[in-house]
Amino acid sequence: MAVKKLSKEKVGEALGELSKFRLIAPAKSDEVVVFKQISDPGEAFLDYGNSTVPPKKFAFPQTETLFRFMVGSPELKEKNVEEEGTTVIFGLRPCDARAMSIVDKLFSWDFDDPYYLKRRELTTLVGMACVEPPSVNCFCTSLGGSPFGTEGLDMLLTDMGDYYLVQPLTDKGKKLEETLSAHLEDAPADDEKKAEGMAKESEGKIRRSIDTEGIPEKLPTLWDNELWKRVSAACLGCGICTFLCPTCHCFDIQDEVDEGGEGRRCRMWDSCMFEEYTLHASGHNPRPTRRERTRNRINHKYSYYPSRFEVIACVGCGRCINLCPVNIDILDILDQVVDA
Amino acid sequence: MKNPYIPYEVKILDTWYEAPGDRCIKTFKVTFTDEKVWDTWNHLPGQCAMVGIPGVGESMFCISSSPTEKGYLRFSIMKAGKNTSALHELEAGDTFFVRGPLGNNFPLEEWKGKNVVTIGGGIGQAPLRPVIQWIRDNRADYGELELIYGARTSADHCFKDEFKEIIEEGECECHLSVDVEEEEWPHFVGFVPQLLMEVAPKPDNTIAVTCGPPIMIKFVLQNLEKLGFTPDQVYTTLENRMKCGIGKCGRCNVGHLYVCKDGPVFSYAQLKEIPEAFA
Amino acid sequence: MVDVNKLREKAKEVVSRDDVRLLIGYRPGTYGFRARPAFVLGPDEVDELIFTPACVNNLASYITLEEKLPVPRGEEPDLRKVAVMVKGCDSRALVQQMEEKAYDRDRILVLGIPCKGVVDMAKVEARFPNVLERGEIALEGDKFVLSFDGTREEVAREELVADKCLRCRYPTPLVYDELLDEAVERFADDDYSDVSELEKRSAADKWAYWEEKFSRCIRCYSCRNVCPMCYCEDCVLDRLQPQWMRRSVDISENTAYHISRAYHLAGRCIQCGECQRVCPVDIPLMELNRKFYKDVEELYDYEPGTSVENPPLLSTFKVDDREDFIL
Amino acid sequence: MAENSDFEPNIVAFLCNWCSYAGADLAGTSRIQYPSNVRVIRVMCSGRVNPLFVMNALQQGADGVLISGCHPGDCHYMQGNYYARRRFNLMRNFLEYLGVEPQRVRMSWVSASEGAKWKEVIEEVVNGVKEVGPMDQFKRRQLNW
Repeated sequence: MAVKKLSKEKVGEALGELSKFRLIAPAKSDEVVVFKQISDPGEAFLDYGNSTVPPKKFAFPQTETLFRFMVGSPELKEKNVEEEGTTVIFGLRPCDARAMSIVDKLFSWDFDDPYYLKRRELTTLVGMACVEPPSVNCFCTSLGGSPFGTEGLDMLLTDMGDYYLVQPLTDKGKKLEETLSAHLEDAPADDEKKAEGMAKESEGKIRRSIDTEGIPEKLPTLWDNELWKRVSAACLGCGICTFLCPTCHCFDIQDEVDEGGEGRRCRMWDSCMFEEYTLHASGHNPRPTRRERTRNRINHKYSYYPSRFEVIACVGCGRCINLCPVNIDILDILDQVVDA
Repeated sequence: MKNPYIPYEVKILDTWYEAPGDRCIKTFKVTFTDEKVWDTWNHLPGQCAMVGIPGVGESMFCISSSPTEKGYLRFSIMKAGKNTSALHELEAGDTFFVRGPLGNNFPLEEWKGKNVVTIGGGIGQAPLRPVIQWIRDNRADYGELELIYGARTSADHCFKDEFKEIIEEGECECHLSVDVEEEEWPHFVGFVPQLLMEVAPKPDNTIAVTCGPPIMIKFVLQNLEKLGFTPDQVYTTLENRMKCGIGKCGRCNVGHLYVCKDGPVFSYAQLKEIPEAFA
Repeated sequence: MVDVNKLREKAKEVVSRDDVRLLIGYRPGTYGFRARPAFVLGPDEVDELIFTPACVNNLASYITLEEKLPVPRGEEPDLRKVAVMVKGCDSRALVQQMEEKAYDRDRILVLGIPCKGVVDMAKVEARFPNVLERGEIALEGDKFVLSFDGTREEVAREELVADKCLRCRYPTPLVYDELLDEAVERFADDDYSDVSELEKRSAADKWAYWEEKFSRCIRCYSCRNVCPMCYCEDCVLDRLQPQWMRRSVDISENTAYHISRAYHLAGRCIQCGECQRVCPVDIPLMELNRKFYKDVEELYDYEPGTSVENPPLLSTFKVDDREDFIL
Repeated sequence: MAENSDFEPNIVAFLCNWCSYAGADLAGTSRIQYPSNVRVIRVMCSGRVNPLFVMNALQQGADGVLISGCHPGDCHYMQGNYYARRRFNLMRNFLEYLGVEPQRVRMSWVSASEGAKWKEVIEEVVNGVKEVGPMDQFKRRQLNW
């Protein structure tokens, strides 16, 4: 079967076709690019760098009900994720898709997380290759990713100018290609080759890097190193680096009860940079300062996670560097780890 | 597979206070409202459960009864925060919710034929109680059992009646202490690590299990080393703030280990490698 | 512009003093035009200190941010001064903190930097994207001069300057032990035109405007944490008993959060603009703070962070305060 | 917002113990009829009313909020109502700035002897809220899930 293309003129039609599913695409809220559910294809904004908030929230929502209850009643009504229906996340970046495949390991480790896994099963990821690295702080190539990376994706689109090259990568992707078949045309024969060349070129444009070799083993040996005090001194303890990280997956569980006793137990993103994150009811806090919290963040990503799941929990999207209010730079920290 | 976030309802059969004060300790003896849950419920000494009330929250507690005690579970809970305060309001006949069993257990199979000494402080006796009970109920499988336990005052001692019973029956050595001198106290006065040195259990073919406040554990571990215990002969349990209890939510880690999933039971040999374990 | 050599010399002198524990200043960032806070503990560390229009952070926040850990038995608490570099706007945070008796004046040593405006880093990065190697920004006359990758660009000041600087009433610090440069005369004023314009809209319009903004909020609390005036040890947002603010993120809770945050700054916000600068989803938080700022000035003739002697606005009253709105 | 004649608003009123609560009580014992849309929460002083209370009431389904205290100079605690006045004025302006109609958040002075004034105040508040309709800006909405 010939490789297909989606002409830019037909993107609207194609998105219209896909809106029979829960369709998630990048869109603008004022000047901020966010992934959101769209009903009108015109809302989609595909000519973007990367979104501020990663699309992980459509697999792992910032706030999610686990079950509902009436206070005092023994009956617990479990959330049925199936009701959310088939979801297509359209136009996400390869790093964010790869991040989901990394987080999958955690949610399917030992205990299966039924909410996350069901949602992932129902979701098809349509990636948009980075013809240009979206940010000066991209470093995906250092972590095994690529601007044209396919890990975690079901389909990859590549911007070829007037049209997108459409490459299905999995069964889900092939199914989606069939769904879209009326809007696709045959792509020029040498396009796949051309795309490979573009990938190389884009990789060459990635300017930041870190050699991760040996870091997971080295980090635990630097436990009491004075570098942690130094790199965390400016930290404000906010949640930017973790909430905007596509691989950060920590959550809190809280109960919320409304007037009349109707309540829900829900989970919401939590951040290891918050003071209350590890605070015991006794008042004791095993990570009392920003030093311990920063150390834990780096260790979790670059040492604990790989020691359990054989992959570093960072995809090099650069969000934490771009958006840190005080320019705490994970690559700067890792450089210091390497030098220590 | 069952959704691991959905708890079971339990009914309180009986409840009583172990220790008084602002941070009083209350024991709950409960059974599942749905008797059928017992068919699938298997826990071992050392394992934990998330205990809570929908609308208030959940927190992790060790199951302080041994599986050899049939027909009920026990939890001994100190009043500290929002959830524990709400639990303390409950009386016999009331219900709450339990999710588990979670975490690992004391390797009691491996300990067969060995002597066991437990060293507890305050509410730290709660995870040791199922170990003691298990050994008492499988007496022939184990060697000597020796108990060391202390709390601030005699009123703060948990499981007073059971200690009394053990002492009266004389089935094992039992050493008690209080931190400060009080009238008519027949036992040791001083901190648990001191009592441990006083008792000086022999390390040969012996497992030491300790649980209590972090500062006590720290000195107990040092003293056990002085007594000649090797790190793999010493076990303890850790605790941390937990939310999911199944190794997802991320907060309870000490180093690369999740207390909720890889713990709460750790050998000192494991923990020695992890500086965060005693933070 | 502050002479960097003079700044480093002064810093060296300050951190060498026996009664100074730490100096908080600025150093070059890790990429592009960024600058970042520097924490200088000894005289050998002063050589990286800078001050340029890229030094946007309000360092006053760090005085109250540092965790107070229990002092180990047998040790004395370290009561030495913290030295801090402040621009005009930042200095008002110090004034307001001291007005609220957050700490005593002798706990800090203030190095004042008269300032003619800092850049809005977002504008700089939009104009010169993809600058990775360290670039420099200087203000020369009414132009910012940007040098990077061997090139030199001049841009009119208005194009890159932070919005707050265009309304700056206090370019020279209001509190200092030493001024590192000559005082700068007031060059701008605030007419609150942005606030007035929004005030004029209909209720439905206003809500539509804010709903869009608040619905983006991810509640990372960076606006709270960066704020020099948000230094409560126990924040109402983190409390569980009673839990005024739910952790779940939806339009209702987000609005409640933003009302609380802004209201807690009523009569306290000193217009440093840090909250809006750090917001990753570009919520115009200053438009909220400035509404209070404007009202406070108009109704109570009070300007936060201008005099240590003033009692905090909401802990005082006048018998003849306005009450035409009361039934 | 369309005027809705069937709309019966929920008003939460925070009344100070010493004046307004007694005033409302007097209205009752004097058999003065006033709209039954008000749910009263007694506080010791209008100065006790944290702006969070107002916000929380609006979140939990109140269509309007009234804070009522002693007349200036009559505060049982000497100054509580003066502080409340400042706080409330800023709160009210701010909510209006966000798009919450000013009719929804009101403040009044009602003394222990002003049963008749209490009725007037309530009528004014209820009519004001009726004019602007149900509060739907940031009321907690239970999402489907």
